Amino acid sequence: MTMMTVAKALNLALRQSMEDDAKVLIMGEDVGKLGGVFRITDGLQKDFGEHRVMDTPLAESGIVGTAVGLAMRGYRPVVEIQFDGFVFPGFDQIVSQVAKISFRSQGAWKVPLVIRIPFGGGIGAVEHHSESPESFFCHIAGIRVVACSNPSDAYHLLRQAITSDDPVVFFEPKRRYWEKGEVESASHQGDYFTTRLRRPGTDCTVVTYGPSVAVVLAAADAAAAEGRSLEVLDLRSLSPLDLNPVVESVRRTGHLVVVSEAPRESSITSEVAARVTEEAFYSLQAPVIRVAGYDTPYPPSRLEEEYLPNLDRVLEAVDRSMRY
Amino acid sequence: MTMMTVAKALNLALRQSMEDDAKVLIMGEDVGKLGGVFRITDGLQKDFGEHRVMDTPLAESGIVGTAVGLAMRGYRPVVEIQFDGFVFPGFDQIVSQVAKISFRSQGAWKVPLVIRIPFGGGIGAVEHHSESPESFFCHIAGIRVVACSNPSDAYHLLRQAITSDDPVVFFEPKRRYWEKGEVESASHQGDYFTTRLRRPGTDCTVVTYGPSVAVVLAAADAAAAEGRSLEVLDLRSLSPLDLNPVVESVRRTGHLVVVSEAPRESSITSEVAARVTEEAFYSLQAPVIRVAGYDTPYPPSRLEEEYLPNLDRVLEAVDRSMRY
Amino acid sequence: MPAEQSESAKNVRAAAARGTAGTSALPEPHEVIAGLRATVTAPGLVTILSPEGELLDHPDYPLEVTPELVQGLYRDMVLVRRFDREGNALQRQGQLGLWVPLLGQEGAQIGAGRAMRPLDMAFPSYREHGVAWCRGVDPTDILGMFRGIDHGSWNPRKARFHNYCIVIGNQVLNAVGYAMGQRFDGMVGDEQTAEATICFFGDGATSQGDVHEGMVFGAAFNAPVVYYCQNNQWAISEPVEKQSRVPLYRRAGSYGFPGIRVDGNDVLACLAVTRWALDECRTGNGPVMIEAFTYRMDAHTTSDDPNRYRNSDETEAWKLLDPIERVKAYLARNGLADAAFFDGVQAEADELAARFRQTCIDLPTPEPGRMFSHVFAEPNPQLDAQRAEMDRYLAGFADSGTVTHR
Amino acid sequence: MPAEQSESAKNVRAAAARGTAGTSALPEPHEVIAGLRATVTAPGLVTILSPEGELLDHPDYPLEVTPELVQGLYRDMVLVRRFDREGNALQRQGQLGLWVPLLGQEGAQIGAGRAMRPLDMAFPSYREHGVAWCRGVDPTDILGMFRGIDHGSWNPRKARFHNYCIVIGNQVLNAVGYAMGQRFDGMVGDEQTAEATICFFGDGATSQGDVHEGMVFGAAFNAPVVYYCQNNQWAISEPVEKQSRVPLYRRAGSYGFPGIRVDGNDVLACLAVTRWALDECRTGNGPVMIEAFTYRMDAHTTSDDPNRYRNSDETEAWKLLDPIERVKAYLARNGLADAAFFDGVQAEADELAARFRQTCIDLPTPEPGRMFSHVFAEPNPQLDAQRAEMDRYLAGFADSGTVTHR
Ligand SMILES: Cc1ncc(C[n+]2csc(CCOP(=O)(O)OP(=O)(O)O)c2C)c(N)n1
Ligand SMILES: Cc1ncc(C[n+]2csc(CCOP(=O)(O)OP(=O)(O)O)c2C)c(N)n1
Ligand SMILES: [Mg+2]
Ligand SMILES: [Mg+2]
Repeated sequence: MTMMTVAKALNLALRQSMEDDAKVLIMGEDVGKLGGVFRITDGLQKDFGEHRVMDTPLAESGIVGTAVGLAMRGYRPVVEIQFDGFVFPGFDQIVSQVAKISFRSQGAWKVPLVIRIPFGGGIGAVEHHSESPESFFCHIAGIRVVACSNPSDAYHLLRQAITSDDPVVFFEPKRRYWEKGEVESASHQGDYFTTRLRRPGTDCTVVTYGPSVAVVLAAADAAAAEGRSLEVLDLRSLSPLDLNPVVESVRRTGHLVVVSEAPRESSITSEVAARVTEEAFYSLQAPVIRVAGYDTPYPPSRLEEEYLPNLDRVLEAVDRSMRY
Repeated sequence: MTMMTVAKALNLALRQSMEDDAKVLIMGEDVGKLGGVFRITDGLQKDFGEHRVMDTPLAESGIVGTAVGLAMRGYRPVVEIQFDGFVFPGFDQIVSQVAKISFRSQGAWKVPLVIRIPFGGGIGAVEHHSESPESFFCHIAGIRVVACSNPSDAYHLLRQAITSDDPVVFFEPKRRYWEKGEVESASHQGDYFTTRLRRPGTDCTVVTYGPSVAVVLAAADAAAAEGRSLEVLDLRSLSPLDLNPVVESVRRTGHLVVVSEAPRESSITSEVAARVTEEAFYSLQAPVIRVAGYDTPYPPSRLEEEYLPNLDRVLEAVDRSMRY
Repeated sequence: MPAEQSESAKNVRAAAARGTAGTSALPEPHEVIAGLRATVTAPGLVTILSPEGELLDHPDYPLEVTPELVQGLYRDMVLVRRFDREGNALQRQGQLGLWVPLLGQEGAQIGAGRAMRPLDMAFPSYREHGVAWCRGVDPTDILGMFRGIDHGSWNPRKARFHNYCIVIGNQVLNAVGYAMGQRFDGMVGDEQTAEATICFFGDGATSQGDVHEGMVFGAAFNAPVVYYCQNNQWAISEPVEKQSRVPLYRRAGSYGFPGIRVDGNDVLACLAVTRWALDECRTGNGPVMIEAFTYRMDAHTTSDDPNRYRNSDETEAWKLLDPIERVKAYLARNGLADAAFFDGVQAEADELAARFRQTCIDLPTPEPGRMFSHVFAEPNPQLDAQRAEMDRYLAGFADSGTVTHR
Repeated sequence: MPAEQSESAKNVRAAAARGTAGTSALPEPHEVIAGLRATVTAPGLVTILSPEGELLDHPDYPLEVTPELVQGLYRDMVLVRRFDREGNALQRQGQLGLWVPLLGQEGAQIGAGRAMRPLDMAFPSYREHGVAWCRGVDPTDILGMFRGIDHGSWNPRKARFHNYCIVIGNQVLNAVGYAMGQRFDGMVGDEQTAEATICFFGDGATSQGDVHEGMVFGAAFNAPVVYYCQNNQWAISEPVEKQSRVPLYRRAGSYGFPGIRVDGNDVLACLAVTRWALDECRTGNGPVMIEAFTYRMDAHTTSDDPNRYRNSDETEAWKLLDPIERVKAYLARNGLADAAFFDGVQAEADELAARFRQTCIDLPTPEPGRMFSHVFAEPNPQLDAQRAEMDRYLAGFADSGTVTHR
């Protein structure tokens, strides 16, 4: 057990993955000498060389598309997208190749590729630097989508993503990069692509992931102070969803609130609400309530606190569910 | 009232829009002499000239990105994407510019742009030619998404899309292009970006759009023969959703089935299920049941009938809902 | 008569050239830099075997032209053309949903395909049946995707020939990445073990961002990759003028690697130039771009109707530049092959076509479950559940007898 | 002393050039075709005012150099640099979330900006504060996005200066489309009414597919657009060598339009070349590409730390090529401006900086409702409902007094 930040845990996971498997490569913009704009790849080029930690030309389709070819050749590229808003030039390669090559080739090719994306708001950034595009990827058949919320999961989810033979889009909660937590760094084993109980409770289930986990846990504390017991679940795997723990929880609490920074319409929160309602219809004493970003472009940062789900909006949603 | 195919109705809408407004332009691959691979722009270049009906270089980001600039300049470009699977190279321009320019410029620019996309399966085509990507667009804040299901709506929805000052992604049910229906072609007026009742019923509400409308109507006939009355609604506007008619219907029937060819996960069917459950919780006697594409890449065409929602799967879902 | 024919052929050639933008400005010599080494590309179209079947050897791209070599290339082209025509016929007869004809591009494809070594890797677009043939892919394996039973029948890893790529341009980036991997694996430099990659795309594809980025990345990482652009003058209904003002091979110079324009209907020139380019890559001087100047003699696909956008004299003109006829003329005129040889190849072609047709008709429709296999390499409970859902549903009908469809 | 300095400066210049890939192969003359007309681009870097302040006029890009002109350009550059520095300071003091410095690129931006006519349209990237200045955008309007109160404060339609574009490359396609519109509107040809468009992007941006497609479309539609690439040698931490083996201006030739490399630290050369390029576009010979060879003297943004990836001698070397110093030297040495002038400009700069700072601090935070405005031009009930939802929610707290946040 050692205390470290989310950023450090990711860096450690990359380092150990590269030590364990010479086929693991890192590619992206400014990932070399600079160590990435968030320093997640800090020191790796120095220690593993320019052939394993590659600064690429400035083109996301090129980064993803060449990583696909490297994966076919037997490498395990870990691609860094500099910010959430800049993954879209690479979207076509992800939809048309990354997600389909195994299916098209009837398994002749595997695409063991990890696409790391710092996501979410709350850092006072300019346009395109605070988005939550995960739902787009959850709708793509043929790729896995995961998100971490703390140092330990950052480490273990990334190590699992890199060893996975499937392509994984890996979301990192950028506003949590510098938050500390304990990490069992000795080594990685076990399946972390599962929903994780963060806090047991009895009155209302709250499901979330990524940067909002801390928000929801804070809300649970506040609720507890008011004598209300929230059960908090962290999805971790956004696609495929591991819903059984959620359904099981809702069967006990009868109430579900889903929290995410992403715009609400046709999103992962829609999917969780629809699926849980399908599977726990008679247990639900209120409709699933969603606390999410509004269906607007991400606002100027001076307004992001009004845009982002916060403790109060979560509690207000829980109230609505309980009062329903 | 004249009988015409969906294809002809779209062609007529384009022609009349170009006659009414000299700023309307058509751009795309093979839209000129060839009239598009589906002949939707047939004859338009001959009659309106190469400056108003433009064959573009083969690049979707280029097509969408230059159309944005033309829209800023006061034109009303109608862009044709040749097949659903080929919109993704243009996805970045749609997410980052088309959807955000009005917001970014605080309304100084409007982007009156229409992006036409033939979508859906059932035509025995090769890979990338049968996809249903509408859910990706429904998750983008700042654009409107509509889909037509018959000649009359094809005509009126397209005319409304072209006169709209907002960007509209316009989905055309390619396997219905040659189906005939009556069109009030005299002129266009009224708001068609609304949910439309296709068939009144009392036992179960079935909501769908685009190519599946005909499937659901056939199912409703079959159900009627068995003495079961289905109410069929056609969304037409996929984003924003016009849900009041759906909620009102569900309050009467107590049952809702949502039908779409698109993969199920984090999709428009998730959104409809989640929203209607939020708004008609106590009226629902069963969870909203979705009949959709599976969460796999679109299969080889010999398997598409197993993949696509068909009459039997719709009826089976209605049974499940009623039996629930 | 030969002289006269040769004369008219020359005019025709000029006419055909005029009719195409590739030559809106006729190619001139220009300097490019491959890695640190300067190379001068050939002035104009590289030709070794003229349309009239005259052998002119080329200083920069020497080729040892043996009768066996030319006979082999002739046989390749005839067989490939034969099953290509059969593919068209099968589509017309409803046995295939679609066919993408290569008619007219046999020289460009066989020349490139035969220049490859066993360890080289190829990333095709969707029209490279001739290259598939050279890679040892059984022609009947091309039928699967066009009959709608799969999206790719052959094992691309074993054949070292990737599955067909339909989204224009995507494969170029994948090819560059693969070539980067060849370099990282140390497979560049050693004459014996060296590997290279070649990717195929069309004139229209050059407009796509992915093709540009593929060239940027290839140059940045000194990837051993050959960009093989078959400029067949058309992107469905759009002539190459819509894509570019100047010859496409010139793109190479702006990225700092050699670009060569070759007569795509001259199988010997395509072979020689591609061999040179692959060798350049193997010795560490990649990338290289080749523009094979050829013509799409048939429709874009069986769904297309070229009469709507191009007139027949253009096609007629190009007929005189046929890639097979010139080889036949050369073999015959120089007594390098007799009637028995030509008949033999023809008979072989007819057999192949018959097998091609029969195999097509016999192709089994896959089980619906196929839809769920290989979506992921690792277990996926969500998909398993959906598969079970489908099985239950289909079983239901199996009991009740029939399945009705829309 | 001057001679000596000029000598050392020359060496430094050479050194600086060597240190940058732009010149991995020094520019040589090469032919390109703009529309139907051939143009020869200048051999090497176009310079009119040497780093030592010597005026050398250029045959291809004549410029009438009046004292007023040079004084004006000097003033522009000094004022722009001054508020740029103030922007950095404001960020350091927590008044701005971010600032993107233009330090070192004043010559490239003022030269281009002053070459524009009122009706011309500009599409910037995110660093073009100097061009904004020339377009009459008040510098304080640039503060909004960096303070997080909006994504764009000025009216891009009125200023004929588009809002800043952050997604690399996107704006190039939008600019080409706008220029196509200028052409369709008949705004090309007539010396009086003609319009043109100029778009700005960096060396790193040249790798993006959108920039390529922008050049393909511009050429295909003969768009009156100038592609103005400020090659400041760095894309954050990546030197231009990572993007290209050869000088960037050469890209132009491969699309069939002229490409010119200009000394980006020479405001007179940038003015003359951009004027020529815009005139070419106005008279129907567009597009034209310009590579302004300059240097990013400061960090990429205030969030960046250049010490991690480049060493100071490179920066020191470029200091001697400063775009303002050479103009000052020219004005002073030739007695075209006296101390009063220089002091006046300095005073004006300080006033501007003070106003810039005060306005920044006074900028009001917008109402939360702003979030929902202008998302759509037409009514949208779904958004109205969400807005009402938010208002109800906020009102709730207004009553109960406080709003707590994570
Ligand atoms: C991204 C994308 N856009 C559009 C299409 C539709 N399409 C298929 S082939 C083709 C023309 C390709 O022309 P070219 O690159 O010259 O290759 P050719 O077919 O002539 O061999 C088009 C537009 C596609 N497959 N992919
Ligand atoms: C599509 C995209 N990818 C990545 C980024 C992050 N990013 C911002 S600026 C920059 C470097 C740009 O370099 P260059 O084009 O040379 O312009 P400069 O900043 O030097 O003016 C990068 C990678 C972005 N804004 N957009
Ligand atoms: Mg072609
Ligand atoms: Mg730069």
